[in-house]
Amino acid sequence: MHKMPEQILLGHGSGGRLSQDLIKNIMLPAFQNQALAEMHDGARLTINGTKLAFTTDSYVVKPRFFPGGNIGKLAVCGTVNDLAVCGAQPLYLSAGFILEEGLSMAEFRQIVASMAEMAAAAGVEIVTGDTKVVEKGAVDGIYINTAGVGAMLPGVQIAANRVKPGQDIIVSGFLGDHAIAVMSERHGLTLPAQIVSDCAPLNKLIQKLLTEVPEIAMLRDPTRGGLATTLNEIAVDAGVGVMLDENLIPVRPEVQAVCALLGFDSLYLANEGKVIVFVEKELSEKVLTIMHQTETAGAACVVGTVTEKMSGQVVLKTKIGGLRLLDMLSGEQLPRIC
Amino acid sequence: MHKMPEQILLGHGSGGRLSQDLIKNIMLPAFQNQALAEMHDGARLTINGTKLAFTTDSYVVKPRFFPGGNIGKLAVCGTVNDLAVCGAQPLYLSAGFILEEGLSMAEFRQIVASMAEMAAAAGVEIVTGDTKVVEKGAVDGIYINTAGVGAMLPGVQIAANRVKPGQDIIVSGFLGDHAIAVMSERHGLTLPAQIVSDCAPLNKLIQKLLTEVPEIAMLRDPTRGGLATTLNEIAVDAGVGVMLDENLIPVRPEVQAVCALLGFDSLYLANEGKVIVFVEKELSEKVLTIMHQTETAGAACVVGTVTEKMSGQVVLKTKIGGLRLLDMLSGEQLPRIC
Amino acid sequence: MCLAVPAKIIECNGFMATVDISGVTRQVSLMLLPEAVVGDYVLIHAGFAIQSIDEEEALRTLELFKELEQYASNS
Amino acid sequence: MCLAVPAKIIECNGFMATVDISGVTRQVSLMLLPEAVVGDYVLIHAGFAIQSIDEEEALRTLELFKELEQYASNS
Amino acid sequence: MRLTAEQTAGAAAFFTATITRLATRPVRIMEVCGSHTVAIFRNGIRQLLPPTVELVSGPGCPVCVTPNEYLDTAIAYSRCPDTVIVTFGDMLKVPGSASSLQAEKSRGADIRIVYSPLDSLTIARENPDKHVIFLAVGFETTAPTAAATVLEAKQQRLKNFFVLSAHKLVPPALRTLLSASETKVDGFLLPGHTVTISGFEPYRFVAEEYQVPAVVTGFEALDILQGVSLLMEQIAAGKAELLNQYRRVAKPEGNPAALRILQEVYSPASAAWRGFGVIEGSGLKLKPEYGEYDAQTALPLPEIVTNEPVGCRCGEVLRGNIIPEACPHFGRNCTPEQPVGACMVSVEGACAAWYKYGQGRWNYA
Amino acid sequence: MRLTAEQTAGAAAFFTATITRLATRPVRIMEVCGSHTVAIFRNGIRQLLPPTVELVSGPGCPVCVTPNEYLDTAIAYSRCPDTVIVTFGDMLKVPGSASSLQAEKSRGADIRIVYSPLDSLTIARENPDKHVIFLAVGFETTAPTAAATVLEAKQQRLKNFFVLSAHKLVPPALRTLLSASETKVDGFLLPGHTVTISGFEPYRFVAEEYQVPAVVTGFEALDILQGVSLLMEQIAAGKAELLNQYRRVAKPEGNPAALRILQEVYSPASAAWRGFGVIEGSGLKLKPEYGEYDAQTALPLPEIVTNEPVGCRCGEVLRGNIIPEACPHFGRNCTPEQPVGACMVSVEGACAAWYKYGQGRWNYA
Ligand code: SF4
Ligand code: SF4
Ligand SMILES: [Mg+2]
Ligand SMILES: [Mg+2]
Ligand SMILES: [Mg+2]
Ligand SMILES: [Mg+2]
Ligand SMILES: [Mg+2]
Ligand SMILES: [Mg+2]
Ligand SMILES: [Mg+2]
Ligand SMILES: [Mg+2]
Ligand SMILES: [Mg+2]
Ligand SMILES: [Mg+2]
Repeated sequence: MHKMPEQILLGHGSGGRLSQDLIKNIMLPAFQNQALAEMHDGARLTINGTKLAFTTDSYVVKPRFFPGGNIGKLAVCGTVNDLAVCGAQPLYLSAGFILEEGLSMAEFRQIVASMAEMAAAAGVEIVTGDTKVVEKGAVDGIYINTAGVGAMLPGVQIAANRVKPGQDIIVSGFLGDHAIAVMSERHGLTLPAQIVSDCAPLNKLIQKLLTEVPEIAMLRDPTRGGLATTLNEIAVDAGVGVMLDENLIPVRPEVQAVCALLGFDSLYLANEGKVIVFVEKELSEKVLTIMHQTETAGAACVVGTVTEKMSGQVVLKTKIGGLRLLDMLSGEQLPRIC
Repeated sequence: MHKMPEQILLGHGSGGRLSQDLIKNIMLPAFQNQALAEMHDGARLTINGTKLAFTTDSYVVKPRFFPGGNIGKLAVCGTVNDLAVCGAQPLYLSAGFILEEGLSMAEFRQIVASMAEMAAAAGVEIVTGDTKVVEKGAVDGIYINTAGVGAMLPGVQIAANRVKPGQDIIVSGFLGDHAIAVMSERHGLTLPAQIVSDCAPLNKLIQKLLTEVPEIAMLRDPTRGGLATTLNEIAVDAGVGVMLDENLIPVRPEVQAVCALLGFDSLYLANEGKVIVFVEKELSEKVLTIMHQTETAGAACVVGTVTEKMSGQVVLKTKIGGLRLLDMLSGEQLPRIC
Repeated sequence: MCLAVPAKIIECNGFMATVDISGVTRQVSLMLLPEAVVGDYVLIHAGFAIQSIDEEEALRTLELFKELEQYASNS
Repeated sequence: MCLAVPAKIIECNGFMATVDISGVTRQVSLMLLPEAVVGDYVLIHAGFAIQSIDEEEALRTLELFKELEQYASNS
Repeated sequence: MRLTAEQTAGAAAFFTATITRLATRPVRIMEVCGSHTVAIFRNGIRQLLPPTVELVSGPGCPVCVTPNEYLDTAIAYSRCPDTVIVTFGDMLKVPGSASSLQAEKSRGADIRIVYSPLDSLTIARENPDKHVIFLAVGFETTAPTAAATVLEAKQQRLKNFFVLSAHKLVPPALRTLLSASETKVDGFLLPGHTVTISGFEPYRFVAEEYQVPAVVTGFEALDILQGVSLLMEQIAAGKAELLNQYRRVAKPEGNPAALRILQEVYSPASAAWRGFGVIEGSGLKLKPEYGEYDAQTALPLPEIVTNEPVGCRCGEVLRGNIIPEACPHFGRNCTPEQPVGACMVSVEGACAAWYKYGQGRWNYA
Repeated sequence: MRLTAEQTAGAAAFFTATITRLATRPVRIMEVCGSHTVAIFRNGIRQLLPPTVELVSGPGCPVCVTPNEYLDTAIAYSRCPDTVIVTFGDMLKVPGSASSLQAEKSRGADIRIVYSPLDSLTIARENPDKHVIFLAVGFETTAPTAAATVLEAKQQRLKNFFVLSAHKLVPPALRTLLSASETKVDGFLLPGHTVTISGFEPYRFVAEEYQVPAVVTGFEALDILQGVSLLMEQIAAGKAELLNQYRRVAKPEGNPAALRILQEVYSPASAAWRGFGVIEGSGLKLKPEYGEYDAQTALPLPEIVTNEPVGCRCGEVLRGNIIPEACPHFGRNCTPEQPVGACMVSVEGACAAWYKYGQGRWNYA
């Protein structure tokens, strides 16, 4: 393992390799415990016989209002989804606000209203909270943390070690919409009205999937770091290889266009309303049928399979039939001209 | 109810009346649910028959290292204590970090180490986390959110409506040490070495109290807004009056000195390792005996009683025998010369 | 060494133009391609149109590639 | 209208002094009280020593108040 | 060496008994100083006095008597680019005509709160490219600290430090008060800390010219009770003298060194007081030799439009003519969270103290 | 109107078959351009080619060939007060002698990432009190955009916009490469986008003087396969011509308007290339008439100390003499997270592309 830098870099929050370094070199050794070491989207716990999932995320998105949502919507959906991909029914959320002195009250109300709306949509309650206000300049407008508690669905066992060669890998729809919706304005790009963040609660979809297809081996929401990073994590944790087919990966032409302009790779773009499902080949159709009946996963498709070879690695079969490694994200993606 | 300002003010995070306004005018109507409406230090929930407490707080303390602790120590103790005063045994914590690009890795390690140390001291596990890194200037160094889940102690019922006239009010030790330790340096004041933040996990003390004196009616940790604000909240929630005796309230002379210099009122200063207990007069001695056996509550004492009169208000009997209202904090306290 | 993408000019306004790239629009400068007009396909680099795209040639290349479908094997 | 607190000078350094207020120390300016010396009790306002405290008078007031303990009733 | 709880209670009981014994007819005693107002409330002194002894607040809260024009000017400076406003915490929340420093700060103005005016020099040194303007507000006690800071700035050759001065002198306001026909005050608790600087001389006219007893008083609960007691004794005896309860600190000659520095930097001027209008000789302006430190001389602003809050009765409150409760806004649309007038904002403001400590909101019966 | 998956696969299979058929002896083909390097890796083209066809990267990553001295200068500017550095994202992480722009930014330097040089003018207008310095790095394709930005700054009369120029021209580097005895290249994929500006003329010497076949090539996977195929055909036939695969964009005359603007603002100069040393006529410097926009003229810095990383073999990589894997640091103490040389940082750097896309780390067998 290479030596850690002496300062925190933006890349340490990118969800890619530097984030992993921070977790593996600092968090895990300090906090050592079984639940954390699993490094899932949330911790699975048992309290007095009741099986729970528990997760947290902080939301620092900029701009805080973007096509298709705002930071409040994101804060509820993100945590709901992390619980859902643990195999839990999300039930209760906490909300911790850090507000910058001078934030417009109207904006704050709007953000809170989005949170309430999404909580209702997801069927969860925001039951406890905290608000801190810091001096002008000590935070950029508003940051929100949500933590969530859910009840593990009975009979469900989402775990990396259940990922096995031969399984199909399904993504629930077009990739990169969220990242592009959030960043385009910053770079002077105007998206057509229909391209908006995919931010949405996935728990009802996932609960349906897990109820009807309890054999599902693994779920994950490809947020920061995108599909590529998420699959790399799973490949390592499961000790398997992943083979993706570029022709199958759903990316909208508009998203491709922004990537071409700024030199980004769509497979590393964050999603906020997508889920990746690992399931035995024979059950793929069943999963897809359920997904296609919903609005959020209408474009779901198989994008690849689990392999025995290339353990811990993700390989992409390209449009021209070539093969290449699809590595974890290293540092954030920056707009570039070469 | 007066009209809300159009912008977020520092006072909205002070824990005083503006904080209450924000909760009552924005949060409660938006998120409406029973657990939140109780406005306790945490939500009490039942999942599949298991009774839980769930709470969150964000920590934005500045400076992040202060005599007696740092932001990481605070982030663990604060949430542990909020669970404990709900009548729960704290079990699991989440940790959400928002880091400023450029934060020293050594500092971050030290903060994480303090969190681990306090978690061990409190007997809780930090089981899930999240790290975001924002651009230089978008946050002031490091902010931490912790959320916590605990198991309700059986047979315990901490609730404002159990506060009754005639009960004693006990505080577990000297007030204001934390606030003074944190702010003194900012104003060029040097404290003697023994004056440090009281930041400490109280869950073991509280569990002992609740086990041995399950009749305890109410607990609360007087953090932001201090003793005065906390008692006002309880007086309103319980529909009782509170009568305090200034001669009984334990405040160190050094803390009084800083208050005199800067024009602060020690009864509004934040504490991070103190608990307020409401208990029938006959049981006060028992509570105090347990407290005096511990290090964190060696200076515990009765400071007042619950009254039937002056419902919703807190009255202070002064050293010269006068009486005056002890109101909620309105806005933050600022150093003043008059 | 120079990322550049094809785009269609959908509006001109002096030396600035709005271009469309698969539905995404952006303002670009025409300073380096002053003769470009609405409807032209141009190559965009660093916020400038740097060359016009010859549609006929583009089509010719595409047609050539298409004809090669017959060579597709299950590689 | 002018918060001021008594303090004891524990160190002088030109026009600056370190004062002690119940164990808390701070740097204050002696510009307004140049004749003050270590050991003096002084009144502090806005970072300046603004007056020396007459210890004898202070004691006299205290003694007077003490004598009145007999009037304490359970008010 | 402090008093025990019993000793304190004993002394308080003694003074209260004395006052009650002497309160044979209704008297109005004005505590001139805002710190006295707060100390009276914080110690619950009103509850201990007989109903015939009325304590009324006077013009001794520097924040309260500072008119909107000053605040509007400070706000206008805070909106200038590359400008740092340095202030005591007291001024932050006070409303001007249309804004407050707090609101400007929340919109991004660089406003820093300090404990000492000397801290502004540190800020000026650390921000050589910015104009650093210290809001110099306060009475005799505070004005010398600002004057000393100007001298120190000169010594350090700072070119980016300025003072926006609204310092005021208490005695001219007392004279204005005493010469007004509606004023009814039977005795004054004089502000111990201004006297600490000025000495007794400027206050003698109260007793000698207007025949109203006056006691220079300290700020502990017992000091105040003793001060009131000394006033009651004079009133009962039909005397009008200037007495000193605060002997340990207040000296007849005041602080000559401080007065010298004050006179080096400032000269007397007429000044506008909220509730009083312009009072001649009641203000302090920087002498021409120090004009380069005078924000209004060195950094002239375009004229500002200023107006006083509608319906606010701060003026009458400050003159001791009404109690805060008599203002129709009090506790209704005027609260510390949403103040109408300055008196509801300043910690030492009479309206704020009445509200905070429950007067008119609370009755312990 | 795009190709279907089958059409794409068919065309790829056709070109691959052609290349394989013609690959009767080992050949080395240099893709001059970093965008080609990345496209080759991203499309997995190496896996499709027969082992006898070796693709080597050339000096066509502007970030990689920019020597440390330039970065150290940019870093020195970023440390000046009231200075904003404006850069493409490409430059941010590149290590200089002792720091990087990213590290400076994390310590508080004001460094902004833009997509277009024109964005620096907006920043300059919005920050009139600051020096706004654009890091002008790039080849023929990019240099005219910087030149146009300087003209626009002049038009807007901006006095606080500056350019730190390290623009370079590709053909002189190719000439240096071709004249070196150790260079072994059987054909060149020429950079389609520089040719788009410069036209063919500057590249003719490759085929005509040095008798090495060259194909101006586009950046889609099929463009590249066709380009390689066109080279293989020439090599098999013993020909050395300059061909154009990228007809839809690359025109013999280039872009005359862009060249005019380039020549208005810049004149040719010698320039230092990482791995090549100083190459005469390979750089562009602002003409004296535009000296006021030249950071180094208008804002002179004290001399800086600069040194190249020890043990890094970027130079040899950039000259196509070694593959990244041959560097002992590759993948060991040189990774994208902890790069030793620029070639591991730039997205288009050969070492970065090899590493990211698994070459030498991964074997699909
Ligand atoms: S209560 Fe408010 S409006 Fe009335 S006098 Fe006081 S400050 Fe003015
Ligand atoms: S692997 Fe690293 S050290 Fe080696 S040549 Fe490439 S950049 Fe330089
Ligand atoms: Mg999470
Ligand atoms: Mg998440
Ligand atoms: Mg809280
Ligand atoms: Mg900000
Ligand atoms: Mg997730
Ligand atoms: Mg809490
Ligand atoms: Mg708390
Ligand atoms: Mg997370
Ligand atoms: Mg900061
Ligand atoms: Mg609490």
